[in-house]
Amino acid sequence: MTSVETLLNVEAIRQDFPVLHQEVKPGVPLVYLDNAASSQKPTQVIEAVSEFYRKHYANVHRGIHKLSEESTEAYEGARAKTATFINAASRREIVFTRNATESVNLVAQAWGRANLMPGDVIVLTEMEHHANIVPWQLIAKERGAEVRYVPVTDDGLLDLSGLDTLLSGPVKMVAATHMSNVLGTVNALEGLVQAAHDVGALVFVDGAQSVSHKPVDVQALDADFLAFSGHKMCGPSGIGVLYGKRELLEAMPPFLAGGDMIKRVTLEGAEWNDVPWKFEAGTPAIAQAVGLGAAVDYLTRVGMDRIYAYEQVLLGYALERLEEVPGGAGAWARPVQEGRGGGLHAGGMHPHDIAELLNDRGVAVRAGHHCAMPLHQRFNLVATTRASFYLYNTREEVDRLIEALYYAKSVFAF
Amino acid sequence: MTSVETLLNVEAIRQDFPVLHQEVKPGVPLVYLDNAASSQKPTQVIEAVSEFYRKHYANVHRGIHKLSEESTEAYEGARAKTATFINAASRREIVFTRNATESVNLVAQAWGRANLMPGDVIVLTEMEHHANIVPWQLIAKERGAEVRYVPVTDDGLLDLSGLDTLLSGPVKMVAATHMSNVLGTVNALEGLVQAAHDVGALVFVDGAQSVSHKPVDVQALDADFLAFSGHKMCGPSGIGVLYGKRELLEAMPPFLAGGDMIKRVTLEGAEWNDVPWKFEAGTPAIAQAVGLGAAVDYLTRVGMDRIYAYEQVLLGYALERLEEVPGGAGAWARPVQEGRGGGLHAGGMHPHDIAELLNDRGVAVRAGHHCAMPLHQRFNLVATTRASFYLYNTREEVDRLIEALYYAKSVFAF
Amino acid sequence: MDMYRELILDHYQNRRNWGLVEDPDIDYEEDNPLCGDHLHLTVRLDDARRVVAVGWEGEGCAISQASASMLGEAMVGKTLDELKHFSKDDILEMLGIPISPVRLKCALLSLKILKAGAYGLTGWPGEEDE
Amino acid sequence: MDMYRELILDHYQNRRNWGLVEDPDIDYEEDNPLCGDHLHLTVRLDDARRVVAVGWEGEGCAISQASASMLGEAMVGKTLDELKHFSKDDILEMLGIPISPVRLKCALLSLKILKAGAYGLTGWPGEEDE
Ligand SMILES: Cc1ncc(COP(=O)(O)O)c(C=O)c1O
Ligand SMILES: Cc1ncc(COP(=O)(O)O)c(C=O)c1O
Repeated sequence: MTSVETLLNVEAIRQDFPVLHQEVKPGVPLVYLDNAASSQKPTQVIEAVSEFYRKHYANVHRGIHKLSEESTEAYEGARAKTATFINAASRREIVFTRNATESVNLVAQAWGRANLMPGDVIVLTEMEHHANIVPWQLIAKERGAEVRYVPVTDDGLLDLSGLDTLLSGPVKMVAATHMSNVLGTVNALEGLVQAAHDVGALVFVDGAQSVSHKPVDVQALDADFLAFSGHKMCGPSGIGVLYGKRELLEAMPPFLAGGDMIKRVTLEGAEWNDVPWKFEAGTPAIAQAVGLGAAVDYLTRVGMDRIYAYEQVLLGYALERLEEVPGGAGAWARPVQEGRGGGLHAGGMHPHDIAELLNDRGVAVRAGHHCAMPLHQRFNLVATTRASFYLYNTREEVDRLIEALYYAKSVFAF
Repeated sequence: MTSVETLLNVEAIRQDFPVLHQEVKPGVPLVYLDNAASSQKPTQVIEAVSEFYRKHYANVHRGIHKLSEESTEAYEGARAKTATFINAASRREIVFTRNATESVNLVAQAWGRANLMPGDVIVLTEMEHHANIVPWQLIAKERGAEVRYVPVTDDGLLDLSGLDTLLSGPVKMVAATHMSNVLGTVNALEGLVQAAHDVGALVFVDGAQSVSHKPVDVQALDADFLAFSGHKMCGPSGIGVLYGKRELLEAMPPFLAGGDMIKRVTLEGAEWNDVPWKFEAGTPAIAQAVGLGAAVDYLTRVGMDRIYAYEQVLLGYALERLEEVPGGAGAWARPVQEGRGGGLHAGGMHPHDIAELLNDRGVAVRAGHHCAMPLHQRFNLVATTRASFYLYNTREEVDRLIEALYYAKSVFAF
Repeated sequence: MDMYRELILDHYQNRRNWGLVEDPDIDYEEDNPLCGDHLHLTVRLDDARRVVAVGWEGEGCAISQASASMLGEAMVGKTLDELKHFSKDDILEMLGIPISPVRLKCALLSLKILKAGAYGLTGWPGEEDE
Repeated sequence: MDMYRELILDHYQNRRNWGLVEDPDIDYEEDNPLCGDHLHLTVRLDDARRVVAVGWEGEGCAISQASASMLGEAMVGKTLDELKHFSKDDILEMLGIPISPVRLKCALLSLKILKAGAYGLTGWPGEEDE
């Protein structure tokens, strides 16, 4: 096994994250393994936001005074950093939203209302997060379109064997996750993107998990849209991103209306601003964009390729150790064979009880359906317990997880 | 004139706002008079957000571990504080959005799509911000409804003389601002609310300016909906509020879809969560809600009634001093006769030039149409220069504004 | 271990009144989709509208199952009117451990089903503070 | 005062080439709704496609008006092809003061109108960095 320490200086990284250094109760230090739900924030990000409020804050755009100019520069600078981070062709292709969820809704509604006709088809996958299902279901219902799902294999991979059938007929949009927040599966989307484009469909990629864990290049991927959230990638809550190819964004009608997204308003109607501002109505999440820019700087400095490699090693170690723990009513882990990402699951006892007992030992995991009910139904489960890792987690923390699982088993050993 | 110092301890308040203590260039201290665009943040708010990230942050709801429980408590606690601040009957009537603009869009779209029929009428006023115009224009167009406008008098007040005619026919919604961001007019909306309710219309109040400057009681006002933004009331950017009467929110279909706003999702469809969560799709602006809670605490401690009284005195002083300044091509100020709020305007030279020259002297004001083009058209103006005050501004700063205006006049004195 | 004191584990392991009663006067089932908890409650009353038999089946976490088991025991012998007065606090007292807001829904599912089944009441008991 | 050096104020006060030319070869007007700036530019060319007369009218802030006045002066005697090569940097150099991003639109309005009128080009010159 690779020495993980050569990949990342995790001890130094941990020093950047104040929240990690606490005890959940006296003598029981925190082990934070709920990263797929949201990541923690380094001091560099927390301070970037505070400093911005302490020195430069004002409303952006149009303001002819020092603070407003500084704020505008910081806000638009964060847009440029974000564009570079995912290798967008231009910063004009980056729309700031609240979260990945809003990014999906923006496209589903603005693009969908203008483009979907009765009988048209939207193709999703069975492993999507609700954020990449429900907005499409709603617009499909409104427009009389049909929703189809790429099935998931028993191994937790996309089953592309029936792709020809799925893509037959008037398919207009294929929306798929880049990395499952439940299985950890990383979907190599290139084939799907090509097939979708071949039949004239657009491709919407849910990058909420992938962008935080691995290098993502939208141009190489040839995604038409990509959605992700700042809070899962060391950034503040309250900021998300929609990447869209410029000509597609330009052709779309606006989503929310109000100040800053217009060129002109009369009592009769309005003219829209250029992209991306056309999609940013009202005062945006200014300080949060600045914080996201700081998160992008942070992750870039560490290196996304190193983060991904490190997490793979850590995950390998966790899966290995989990095999030691005798299963309860099921296996502790559902390892995914290929392209696995940063999560794992424990079966057996009720996930709520496992999570509660792990918390008793300081280990923070998530129990539930992880906003992926259809995927759980696919595996005949209602809930799972998920431990998910990030750049600041260590092998010692994996050991703490394993110990805590033994403890949980002992409590329920009747 | 009342001694303003007895109303507020402004020097102490100023110490809470780090951004104010800076020079825009050597020897030229900042005078921040762009408060109607966005307010500055006290250390109490900046630190509440940072502390939250440093000690308690995790994703909210459903998490069975210490941090998630603490975050949920903080997030839902901020909702309760916000409810108390505007005297809502229940915290379930508070929906967190990004900003006031999103709050308007939420109701225009979710309520509008479900309730507006061709021929129905929406009544707005000529003094609305674009945020309270364009969303209604769009939904009116989509649903075939008609938009009417309450005119504005030469004095900058709502002209309610033709109200009977305006409210005749199938009027379903009356949307009006509580305080104009251009004129400073405070609209005593009670009569309009009563008249609207009498004809069976709902009332949407734009509180983006009023909630930050004066005590607002939604139950006394009997508003059906009220929108406002955290960033204008000492809170973080990226958080806004929609207040709605509970039965109205419950009857409305959802707006954005995704995680957290559902009870159940299958491949075929979804069931919605209870209000207000039904309207909060995806990971919310957690830390920003916590920051808004801290802002509410801050403003409550100072006292909204005192803030309003103080600003009235300050504005009176400013208007008095402005009369001294010989007008350029017009008057420096357009004082509003009654119920005036916190803004004033300078005419004469081009507003951009005024703003630039004032900035040269450290004075930050805003020049432009302030997202209220129809109102400017009403007065045959394209742009105005706006100085707007908040609890931390002083008489000395008014003096600095006046000096800077004399300086601007001198530059253009040909 | 303090989260799961003996009594709860005992009720979870040996659920009292397990299995549905025949000819029930109250028969109601519901689930909490968020957790996947499911509960089916049946109650038979005598002529004085007093509970003579409680039977239930369900699945879910230790908290939801133990609370159903404890509530079922407590119901026997009570009048319909007395049933109405079972409160959130009664359940929390029976469980005897601190319940976090997230798990309140687990703890109160049985009470919710009792109220809905017996009185057609909807909404979570104590939902305002959930 | 550094923001408005003598030259800009001079051009603002005495706009060169004010008034439209007759029988123009280029005739284009546009406004910037955000600022309310408005500009109408007319140009007459000789047989060699060289500018013999420039005339313009407009309203707006000192920056937009001075830049139009300066650009107008600079256009006279240039060939159509040379006009095409006027750049954002040329304008900024003529103005000779630092222009903040917000006011770039004011400074470049005249150039935008020249490009749109002469070549049908749209979009702001240098809009990527606005
Ligand atoms: C009266 C009024 N309404 C609405 C808004 C929109 O607020 P926001 O940009 O925060 O959505 C503003 C602020 O510019 C305002 O002044
Ligand atoms: C795969 C995936 N998609 C979408 C989302 C939604 O992200 P957010 O809640 O930040 O909008 C998540 C996060 O929960 C996710 O894991």
